Amino acid sequence: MTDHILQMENLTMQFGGVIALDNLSLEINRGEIIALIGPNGAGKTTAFNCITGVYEPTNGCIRYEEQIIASNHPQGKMKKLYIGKNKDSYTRVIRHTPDKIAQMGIARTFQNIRLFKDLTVFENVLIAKHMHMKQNVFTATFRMNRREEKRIRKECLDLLEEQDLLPFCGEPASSLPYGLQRRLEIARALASEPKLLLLDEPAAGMDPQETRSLADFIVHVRNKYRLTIFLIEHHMDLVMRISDRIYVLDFGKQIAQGSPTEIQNNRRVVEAYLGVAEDA
Amino acid sequence: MKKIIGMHLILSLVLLTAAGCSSTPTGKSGGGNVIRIGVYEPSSGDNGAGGKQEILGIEYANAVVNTVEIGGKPYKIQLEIVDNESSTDKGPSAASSLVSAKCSAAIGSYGSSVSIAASDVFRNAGIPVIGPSCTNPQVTLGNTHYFRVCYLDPFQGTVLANFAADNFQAKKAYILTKLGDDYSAGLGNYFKTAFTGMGGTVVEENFQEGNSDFTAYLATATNEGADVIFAPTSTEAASLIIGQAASQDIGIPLLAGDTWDSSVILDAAKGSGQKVFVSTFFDEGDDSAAGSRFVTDFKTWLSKNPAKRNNNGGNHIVAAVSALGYDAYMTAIEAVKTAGSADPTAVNDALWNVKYAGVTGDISFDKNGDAIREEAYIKQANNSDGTWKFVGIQGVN
Amino acid sequence: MKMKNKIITAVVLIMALFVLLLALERILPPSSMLFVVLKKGAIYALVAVSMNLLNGFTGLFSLGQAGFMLIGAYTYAILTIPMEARGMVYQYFDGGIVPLALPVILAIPLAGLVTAIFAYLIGLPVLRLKSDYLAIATLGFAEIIRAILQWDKLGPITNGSNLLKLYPVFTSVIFPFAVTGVCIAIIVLLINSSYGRAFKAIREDETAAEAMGINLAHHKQLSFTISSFFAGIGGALLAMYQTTVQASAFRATMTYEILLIVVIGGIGSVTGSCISSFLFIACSEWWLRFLDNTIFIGNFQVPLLGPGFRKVVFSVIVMIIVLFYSRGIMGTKELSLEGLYQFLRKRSEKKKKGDVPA
Amino acid sequence: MGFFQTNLPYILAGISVGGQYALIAIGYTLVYGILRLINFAHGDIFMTAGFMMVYLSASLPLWLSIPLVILLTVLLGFLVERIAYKPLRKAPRMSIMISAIGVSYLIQNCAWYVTSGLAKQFPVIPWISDSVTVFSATTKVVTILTPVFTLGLVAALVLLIRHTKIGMAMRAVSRDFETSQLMGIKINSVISTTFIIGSFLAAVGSILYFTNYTTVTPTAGSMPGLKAFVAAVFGGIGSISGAVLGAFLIGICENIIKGLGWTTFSDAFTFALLIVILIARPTGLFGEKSMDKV
Repeated sequence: MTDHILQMENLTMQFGGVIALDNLSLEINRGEIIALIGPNGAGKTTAFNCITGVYEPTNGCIRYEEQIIASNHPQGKMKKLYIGKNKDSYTRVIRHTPDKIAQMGIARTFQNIRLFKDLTVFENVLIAKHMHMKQNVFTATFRMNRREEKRIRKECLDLLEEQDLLPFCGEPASSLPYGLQRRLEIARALASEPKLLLLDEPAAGMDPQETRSLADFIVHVRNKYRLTIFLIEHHMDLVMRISDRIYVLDFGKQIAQGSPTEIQNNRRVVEAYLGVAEDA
Repeated sequence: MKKIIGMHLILSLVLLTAAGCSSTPTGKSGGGNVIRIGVYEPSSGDNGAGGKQEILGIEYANAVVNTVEIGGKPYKIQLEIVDNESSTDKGPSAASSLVSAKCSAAIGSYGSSVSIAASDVFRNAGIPVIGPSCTNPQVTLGNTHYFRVCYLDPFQGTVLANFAADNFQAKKAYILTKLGDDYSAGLGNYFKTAFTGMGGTVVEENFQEGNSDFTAYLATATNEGADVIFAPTSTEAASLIIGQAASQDIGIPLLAGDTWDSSVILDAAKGSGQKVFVSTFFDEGDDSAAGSRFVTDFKTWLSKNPAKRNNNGGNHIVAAVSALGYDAYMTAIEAVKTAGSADPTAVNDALWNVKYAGVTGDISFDKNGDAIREEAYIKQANNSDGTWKFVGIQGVN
Repeated sequence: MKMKNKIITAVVLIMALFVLLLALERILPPSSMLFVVLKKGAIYALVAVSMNLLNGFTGLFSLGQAGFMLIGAYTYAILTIPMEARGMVYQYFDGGIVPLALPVILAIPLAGLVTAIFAYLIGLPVLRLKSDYLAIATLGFAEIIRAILQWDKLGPITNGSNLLKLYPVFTSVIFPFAVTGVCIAIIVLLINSSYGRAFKAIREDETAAEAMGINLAHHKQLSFTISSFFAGIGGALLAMYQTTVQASAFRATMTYEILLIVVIGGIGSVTGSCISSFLFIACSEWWLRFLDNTIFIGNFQVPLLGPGFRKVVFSVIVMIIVLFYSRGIMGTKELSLEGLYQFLRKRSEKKKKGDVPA
Repeated sequence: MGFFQTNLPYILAGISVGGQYALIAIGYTLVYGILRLINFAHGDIFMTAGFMMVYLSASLPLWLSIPLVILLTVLLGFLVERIAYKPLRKAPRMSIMISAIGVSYLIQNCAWYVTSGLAKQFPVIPWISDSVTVFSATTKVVTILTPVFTLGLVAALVLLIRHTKIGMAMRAVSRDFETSQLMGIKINSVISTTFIIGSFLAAVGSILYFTNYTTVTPTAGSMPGLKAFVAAVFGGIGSISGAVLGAFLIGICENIIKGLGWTTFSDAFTFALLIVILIARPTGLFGEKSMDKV
């Protein structure tokens, strides 16, 4: 039996009359690196937003470690507007806020880097530890959590050292060069001790050299922290090099899935996507 | 760079301090003997208009008598005027600045709330205060440093209730007061007590600070079939009430207390059909020798000073509060003379026994520090020529 | 060792401050305007810092400060008016219905607590709103609080719209400084704790903060309630300073003033708020007062001076700061011993090199 | 009929004041639609128009002073935007709002200084200040005139926005600030136009308002300003018809509440209404939902 860490089932996301995700189903096994690719506007980030609780899907459900973390069916006005499939298959409504999802062990990075710009590099990483600390506002204010605080500081320093970010520890995050900002965002996500890491275009704006080292880094992280990684990416060499499996989206629909070789040889994918965006 | 700018900013502020320090005790330059009288009055805010007229009376009095002899030496009397902004939260600081200017006595304030708010500041500094027109009993009650030259609200409320019953055979009165205004609430309350005591009924409503739409209130008064409307409010609200009453043509006489004795009211009532009656401390048409001389001389003084006339609302009508301001100042000087000292405590002690024939009547203080008064003037606004018409002197039945 | 040194220096400095205050009280006459500035400045510093916690550190633009101060001030006043004075204060309400008078030491934290409870309840619906909507809704709540406290039907408790007075007050500068000092110290500790970091994360980017597992609703509520707690204490102190308190004085203008203090000091700087509140109060109550009086130099009357001119000058200064020094005195930086030391050292080093003209 | 008889004065007053709020509310809603700024100074511009009328009419005939007041108010609105808001266009939203509060503070204090804090009588404008009797209630002509006038102006404004080039530019800018800038729309002139229209309507509203409530004080603008803003939010900020509807509703409700004897809460009601609408429907009655892109 395979060990699914994440399952999406008939997930549909409809904004007004526009369908952004159309009946998407996918499975991710523990320890895999899975890529989600597709042309711009195919709905990749929307899928991420559904998983992390930023959006509430219109229909379908998402399971994380066999537990439903999001489930919905068309309600209210949407009942009339809904043009997707499986309209009546789901009856439960389950909704978690993004912070709850993060606490369950799903961390993410953002397409357009969202660091805490005016805070220091160190603080950026420390913040990710906040949710795991055993404390309340009183013990924290009156420093009764000193041991806890010491521990997380040590952990964060170690993490920064590993990422070669230690020299920038006290600098504001916005002062880092672009590549390091990306790395800091991943470090921050790692600091939240996730089991599943979602990376939204981690190689955007990087040159081939940087992209290659990023690929190595992703594999390294996966092995070291025993993570599952789900990533959106346009750099095909990176995707092909590290992914175990690839899902391809077009207009919200899944058009193919399989190993990198299978995808490379899939005619529909080539037609819909690869031919156009190869040079990206 | 930013830091340097910041430093400069701080530096310039420090320099300002120096400027401020050197200019606050303005009297030092004279070098001679100076006695300071603090004037704690609003020149802005809701009571700004009335406060300014009160200051005018005090300034005029200072122009008339500006020296006093203490121990054989002439002392120049200097006024220290601060603006309490008609606000109970700015008042105490304003009062403190008078205290730090080393005033021997203070006069103020128009508006009972601000007077009460500053009372403790003056008491802690041991400075006696004379209230010209703050009519709420709480101003002087329970302390020994606050005096006043006017009558009190319970008296005024009763007088007006009597007037309403005597002149209009009123059975039902509509009372409109302002929220958070001790003067307004207090006077309304005393009117109500007196009026219901005589068998009348009342309808009470109040309005918020800054309200400018009174049409709804006036409509209620009409609907309730009130015989008179009693509206002890500030002059700002007053002119709105009169204007809107006139445009609705409600035909119910408006009654109010001393605050309405102001040219603002005359302007508002002029040219309309609205009847407006006020009780007051002083009437311009007063035929006593002291009163009429005050009126003529005050008017001459005003016409010589266009800026002062502007503070009087741009005309020569003598407001009762100006007369009270004048009397308060004269009483303070009288006390200084009796005490023979500029020491606030001595002045305070002397005030208890002061007897002074003022333009608003003879002044001496009872055990609370209130001037003993038995009568109030009732005036009516003349709708055609914008002057006050003396109606009569009303006592308590 | 270094940490220990820092603590020792801080303690010594605080002691020195209090000794200085005590000395000032001995030397200067009690009527000196300096004390007015120190007392009111200290109170405003507390309120400004509490507002900064919300606006500067959590990024919630709330304009409810005056309303919360009002609750604190009223709670304090109502609970501490001595029994024998109640008849006089509640003259229209037969002495009111509050059957007890608490000691000051109890009433002040209670004032904060009651305010915090109200803030918690208000926060439930309001904190879901974004930036300017939040601002206007909190402003609205402040107005509603004011209306309720002035309501005649509540007169036996709140004395309707009339003044509350005769409650215990302070005379020494030490008292407001001590209370403010303790409160600000707690706020600073909070800001530097893990929760403080979470607040700052929310300020920087709500979406990212949420993705890092920070519960927005909970943390916003926390910041709002804590800020209001201290605003309530500030209100209680203000009531003590004023010796009388009346709901009608706690208007939106008061919130604006506090907001301007925060802006002048630098949004996100505790020391900035403290410095600017003393400067603000000193300017508005003391240094600029001379502008309200006509001054003659010889026979020449200085033009423009007159009643109200002070406020014009003052608001022009405020506008200049808002427009041209929008980061305020301190920006988001803090004035610290270390920073000061380093700043001075750098200067003296430069001086040695002859860079800085003496 | 009895109910109608007793409540007519309140309803009349409500409709009248609602019309005046509406004219102010449009200024808020337009500015907010484009700059996402609550222009706290708008109420004070309204107040300043009142004072200008007082001072100008003292020396000039009415037919000259009314257009002059409108012109000067428009100029003031324009200058406020240029001096206090334009330099902050790139600054965080909080700073520009603080600047608005600062301007409001400045205008009020200037008004205080110039008038020395005294209330001024608004000049009597012939005909519209006359009394008329509607059914059994006596009121001023202006009460009846205000809603008519308001609706006329609003209709003209809607036509302007729908059918002129500048109107199209305004719609584009309120839809998407950055993109329309990229499309070559002169953002600054659009913003200035918005402030000019807003101030113009505020000036007209001011003349109508103060003809009814004859006294001008330095703080006379703040309450109507806030209420008009609430009206704008209520109707869905950015929507002109929403603002007008909200203004009439608030005007009528607050007068009826006064009529019921709950006067202490007439202002509080406005804010309670605001909070309820914000929570139930954060975008107001006619507002459009917007979604943050993540």
